[in-house]
Amino acid sequence: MIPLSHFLIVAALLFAISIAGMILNRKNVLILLMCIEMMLLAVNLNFIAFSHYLGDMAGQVFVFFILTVAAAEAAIGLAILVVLFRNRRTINVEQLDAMKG
Amino acid sequence: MLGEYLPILVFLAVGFGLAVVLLGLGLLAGPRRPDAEKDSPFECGFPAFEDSRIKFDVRYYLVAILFIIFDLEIAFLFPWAIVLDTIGVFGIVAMGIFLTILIVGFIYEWKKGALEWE
Amino acid sequence: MNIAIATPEIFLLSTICLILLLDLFLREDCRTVTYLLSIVALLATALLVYSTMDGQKIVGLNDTYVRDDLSGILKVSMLLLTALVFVYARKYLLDNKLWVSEFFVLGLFAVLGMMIMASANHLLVVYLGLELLALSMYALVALDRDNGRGSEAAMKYFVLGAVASGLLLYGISMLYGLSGKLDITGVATYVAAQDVMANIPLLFALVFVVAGIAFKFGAVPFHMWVPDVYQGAPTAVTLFLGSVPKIAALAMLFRVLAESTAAAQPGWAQMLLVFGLVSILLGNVVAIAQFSLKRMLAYSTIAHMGFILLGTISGEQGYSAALFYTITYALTAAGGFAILILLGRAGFEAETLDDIKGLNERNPWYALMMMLFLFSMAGIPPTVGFYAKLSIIQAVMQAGYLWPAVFMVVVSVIGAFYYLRAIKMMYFDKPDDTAPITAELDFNVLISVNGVLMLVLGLFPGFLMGVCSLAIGASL
Amino acid sequence: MFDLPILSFLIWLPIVGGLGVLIVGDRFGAKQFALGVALVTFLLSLPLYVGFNAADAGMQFVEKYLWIDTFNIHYHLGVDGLSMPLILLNTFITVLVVIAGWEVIKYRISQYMAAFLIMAGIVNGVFAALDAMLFYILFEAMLIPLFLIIGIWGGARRVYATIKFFLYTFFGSVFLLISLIYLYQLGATTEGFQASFAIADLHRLPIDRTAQILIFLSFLLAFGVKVPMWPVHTWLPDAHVEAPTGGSVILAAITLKVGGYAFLRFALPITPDAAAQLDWLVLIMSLTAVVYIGFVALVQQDMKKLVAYSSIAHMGFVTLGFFMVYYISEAVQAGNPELMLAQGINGLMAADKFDSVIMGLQGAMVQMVSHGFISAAMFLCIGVLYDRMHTRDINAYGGVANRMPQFAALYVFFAMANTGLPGTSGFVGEFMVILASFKASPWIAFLAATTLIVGAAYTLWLVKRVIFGEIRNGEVAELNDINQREFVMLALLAGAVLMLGLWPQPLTDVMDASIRQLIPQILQSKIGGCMGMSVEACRL
Amino acid sequence: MMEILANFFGAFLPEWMVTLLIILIKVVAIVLPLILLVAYATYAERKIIGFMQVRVGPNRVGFKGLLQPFADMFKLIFKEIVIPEKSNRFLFLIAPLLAMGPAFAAWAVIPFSDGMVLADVNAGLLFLLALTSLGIYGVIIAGWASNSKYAQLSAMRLGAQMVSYEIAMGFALVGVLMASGSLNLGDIVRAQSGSIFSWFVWPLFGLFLVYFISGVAETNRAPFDVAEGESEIVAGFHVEYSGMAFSIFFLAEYANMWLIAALTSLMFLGGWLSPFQGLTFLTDMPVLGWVFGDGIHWLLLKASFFMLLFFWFRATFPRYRYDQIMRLGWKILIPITLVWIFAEGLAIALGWKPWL
Repeated sequence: MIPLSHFLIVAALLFAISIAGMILNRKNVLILLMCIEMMLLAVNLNFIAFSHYLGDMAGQVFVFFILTVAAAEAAIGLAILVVLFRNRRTINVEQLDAMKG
Repeated sequence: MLGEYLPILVFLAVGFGLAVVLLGLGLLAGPRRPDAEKDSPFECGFPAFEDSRIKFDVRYYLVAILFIIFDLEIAFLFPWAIVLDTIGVFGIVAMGIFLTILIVGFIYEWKKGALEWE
Repeated sequence: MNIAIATPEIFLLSTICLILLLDLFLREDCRTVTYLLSIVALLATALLVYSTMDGQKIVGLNDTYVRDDLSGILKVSMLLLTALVFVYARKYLLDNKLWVSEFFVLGLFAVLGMMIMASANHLLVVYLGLELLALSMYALVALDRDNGRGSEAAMKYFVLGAVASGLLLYGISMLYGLSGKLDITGVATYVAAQDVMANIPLLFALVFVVAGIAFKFGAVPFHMWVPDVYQGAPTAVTLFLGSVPKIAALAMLFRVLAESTAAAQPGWAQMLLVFGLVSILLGNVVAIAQFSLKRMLAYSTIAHMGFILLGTISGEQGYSAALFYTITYALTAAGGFAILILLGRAGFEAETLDDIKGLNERNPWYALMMMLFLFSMAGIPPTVGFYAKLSIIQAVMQAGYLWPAVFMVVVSVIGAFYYLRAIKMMYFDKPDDTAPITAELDFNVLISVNGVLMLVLGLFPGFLMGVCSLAIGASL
Repeated sequence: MFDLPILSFLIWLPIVGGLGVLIVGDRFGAKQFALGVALVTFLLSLPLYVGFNAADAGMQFVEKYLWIDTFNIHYHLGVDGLSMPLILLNTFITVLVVIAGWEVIKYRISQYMAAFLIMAGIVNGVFAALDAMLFYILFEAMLIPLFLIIGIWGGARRVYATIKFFLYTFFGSVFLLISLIYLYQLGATTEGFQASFAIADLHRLPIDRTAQILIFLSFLLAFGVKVPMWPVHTWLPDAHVEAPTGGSVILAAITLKVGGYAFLRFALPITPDAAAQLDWLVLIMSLTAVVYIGFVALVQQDMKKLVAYSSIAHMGFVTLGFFMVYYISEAVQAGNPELMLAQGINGLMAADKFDSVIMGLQGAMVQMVSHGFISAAMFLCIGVLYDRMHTRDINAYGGVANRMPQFAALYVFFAMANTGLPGTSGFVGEFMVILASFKASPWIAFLAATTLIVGAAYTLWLVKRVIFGEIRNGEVAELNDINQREFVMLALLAGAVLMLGLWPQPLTDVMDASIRQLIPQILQSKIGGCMGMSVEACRL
Repeated sequence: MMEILANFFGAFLPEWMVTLLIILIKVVAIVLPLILLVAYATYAERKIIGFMQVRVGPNRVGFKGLLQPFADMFKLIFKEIVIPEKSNRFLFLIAPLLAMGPAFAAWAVIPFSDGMVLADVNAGLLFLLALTSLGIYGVIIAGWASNSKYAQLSAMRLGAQMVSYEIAMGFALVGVLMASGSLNLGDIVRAQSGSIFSWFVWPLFGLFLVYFISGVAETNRAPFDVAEGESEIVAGFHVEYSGMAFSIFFLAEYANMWLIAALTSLMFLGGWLSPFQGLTFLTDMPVLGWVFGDGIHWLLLKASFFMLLFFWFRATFPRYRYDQIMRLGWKILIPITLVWIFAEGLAIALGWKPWL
């Protein structure tokens, strides 16, 4: 049996990697979207691990909802990305600087 | 429990392995005589004008977005369909409401022309 | 089950679906029907909510949903404010060729999400309401598809908003792992039994939850999205974004922090204290350097959110002060952005400070209203903003934070400067653009009511304050 | 008479009238309407004096309703001998201000009139408020009309001036707010008290020394800016110079008085021990204002600036008079330690030198009223000149008397009053304060008295350069004498100055009881033992 | 038989290796026939279409051309695999693997007869859904890595087409699940036992049609083969592939066809169940009873029927335009499935289950 802490560490690592990815990535917005997905998956892993070790289904139900919301979020994110690209001809993170002050 | 999935893993490995073997066979057995014409991308006789990583129609994105949404609805329907016997009429009505909302969205995108291709 | 406690939400959802479908089969020039129906839907829902406010706290839907006076007052104010926003937005939408049903439908969905947050008794429900709100808002910000800045703002809002919900979720998952519960009562029971400051995992979870909430509030250091989104979004959307969701953010804070981790108050209050103070400072100071009116109001929002956060760390009285502050601020912000809408025309969006120059010459009444809004934001009596600040500061001092209170008032003097500068431009400068400003009757009536409310609520704040403290007392 | 809520009328009539003027707009006789409102308000304020019971030291014409019950804030109005004269002053000056703007203001007349009327209502409220929060709200609300008055109808650098003015006063007042909230909390936690903003409650509230000092400093900041005291006075010359005539008049005659009045209502009775301990600080500030600012006035080229600095110097007398009280009582106490120990505050009040304490306070009060008239008159006079010449530069004038004899006469009269010529109201107040300060220390009296000389110097020099001498240039040669409107306006003020100077009795009488009642409040220590004196004195 | 093998190997190998070995043997037992089936499907296709077009078809290699598939294979093995210059080498080579791996691995959960299944997992259908979705990656990556406009256009088209029809397919599956109440393919088949009238094809006829049509579209077969429309985009996403790399895509396509055919049989036509089930006078016959009774041959027969349909379509239908394909998927198939699911839910709510 794999101990709970291993799951938690993996999840925490995934979470940290996704945050780091977001901060370090200066090139492509798509990578940001992927990082977001990864972040949610890290959370899902947490939930599932807890749910399993607590013997409580609620956590897994939560995961189901997170997945759905993540999909909706991805849909909207992609839509915004398309609109953005149409207007700006770029999805380079560094070039998204029309607004300053 | 996970033991039942071992054959699947093996099968996956075999499937990929078979492909690798075939590909390797082809690479080994086939000749290698590259030349510039052969290695250039397929075009209609002219050299390519521009990079082939072209921008494609936004509709493909639209399809992708719609797919994500609908596929997840299906993901909800699967477990529901299996336990239909135990959740009874309440479950059926609840899913009916869920699907109704989905259909409202479906009608919306239909009328908005999201499903039109040209 | 007791589905009845969610009647207003169910009603609203059905109406939204109907409106969405109806609009599809309407001719282009009948969009007004959609608009009117949306407003009717909001008002009817508000009436429904109001009619069910009876001072009781009823939990239902398998303990995931709660109906109490707090949720009632939150919902009524959200609904009414949204109706107000819709009326204000009309001119802008017509002028800018954005007169589409999506604005109303997405707005209504956002309100639905906010209502769900206000009534949530389960962390999953909080999350779902939050996402319904957030997803609608992302789309709204990108509503003007041909506007590069709008889509850029939407992208930023989206990415940072998603990160915020990620943080919140991570915190929630830790809370779940610790307590084994997801319903707010269950979590509260668990937390109450802990020695909070010694329970490192719990504090760890709280850090994430607090960060997520601060993100949604737009408090420093999670404020980066606020100015860009305010500036980039179409003004009608900024109007919505800048007013109503603040109430929802507060609702979330009430449900997630104040209710479920009430016993851990010392744990999160420290964080919110710092966030709040820094927000007030940064918001007010940076706002001075802004040339864009929208950006200026964005930074001012950050400062106001700081006040609200400080209210929420100060016990029960602080909660009611924060509630009062939020509602009145939302009202004020709605009015302020409405004036901004008024200044725009077809093809021209009023945005910089220069655009409000000489407003008094162009239309003294609107100038007077705007002045009331700005004074209210600055917290100058006898406008209602003063009482909002007063009650927050009073609560903060009562909770023993004397020096933070002193800090708050001193920084708000700095804040007064940029509000004054805007007033100065309205009253003392010559207009660059002398075209007269006009609006439809409904707009005029509402903006006048809105402005006069600043004064009326300022002169008689007792009623609303009383309602707030009653609701908090009965519910939290 | 007593049944009518006169104070409420005095507050709300001008405000509603002002809004009415706004609605009437520029076309339909906004001026006449505004004058009507101002006159009615003034007439309504007369019953305050007539019906005032001078023997009663308590609050009269009281109105009290619960307003915001969450914070136990009341709509609580009332006047005593300290505030009643100031309300009269305000209603009177408002009439003059409306008249002063009659022909001069051609731009947005209705808004101008409305701003002044609303201002008048708010100021009446400030003087009548008996609830600290009500006071604070109105105190802050005063800023709004004044901000607009200076900003819209002001001079070239009006924006700078008005924002400076606003931020200075706002900055000061937020500390007042914090202090009030602190006191409110304190009331909630002190036994025998409740959380309340009622000024009477705050007077009785026991406060420990540290808190008192902090609160006193915040009061000092808030009211000191308003008065204004050196060194936070710099907004005043700017504001005066840029303000329209009416704005200057209101600023000098009314709003400065709010600061002085607030010292008596708040700072001294609420934090007597801190006031006693820090009296040296205020005395230094006041004397600096009196002496140093007087010299600053001497070098001004701008008439308005000159008068503005002279206002600061004169207001220095007011604060000097207030805080002299502590200095004197220390001196008195040092003279009769046994009596003090035996009879406490009553012993102090029975001491023979104690009259000078009352005299100091009364002098300061009289000085406030008198300065209200005189500064108003001075600014109106400058306004009269400015309307004709459109410059305030002293060098541009000269020989005005030749062309404007009536005006010159009045101007010289007011200038004399400003220097404190006996027979004018200016003399009474200053003389009483100087007299009182003799009891404390001859040095203070000496320094205070220099103002008579310096004041005379700058005022007379001003008069000499502007009114007398050769006609310098063609513009002066074409001046017309004051018209009927201006004459009425100035004559009314001249009458008031003269009357107060020759017969101050009616004023001092109404104040007397209130001041006598105030003295124990500001001298009785709140932390036990000592009475209204510094720690050192207490050890005797 | 497996026990014998297990005992034999158990004598000199550790236990986990025995398990693995047995699984391997089973896998090979599935894969080898599958490859044969695929090979002969190509042959059959050419023969059948030839027949329909009144031609002979392959007839030179071996008896009536029966060895033609092997000839083709050897030829392809010795052809050069051209790797275009600007392509992404790694992705270019990995794409065929991604296409073929899932197409074969999916067979792990297919029950050939009662109990005759490699992995009898509960979530079999989910697994299948996942693997068929994976196939898209092969296509998209191939198109992208080739660095050719035609390939990329084709890959985009095919990707969009596949995901579109996957939705209809998924909804159709939901209908099956509602009727069967299980994700296990064996259970789904068993739920159809009784008689030929217990097969799901009758109550779920609409879903059956939708499923099979979607299947045809998923496998990119005529008339939905716009991805390789010669007149527009030459040969589709694998235009740059040659030799063995190309033939792997080819193999994957035919393996997928067999898979769809088998799945349609399993889910709607009772899989290995005999159509004569319940007719005891037939199934109880001594030798013919075996033929008339349930067994793998029925599954093979049913699947072959669907393979025939695949070929038949190719021979008879003109190719759809791309917009027509998308319209069919989104505007016809999906609404049909939705209505069907609603009707089915209503029927269940009313307690009326015609398939029982």
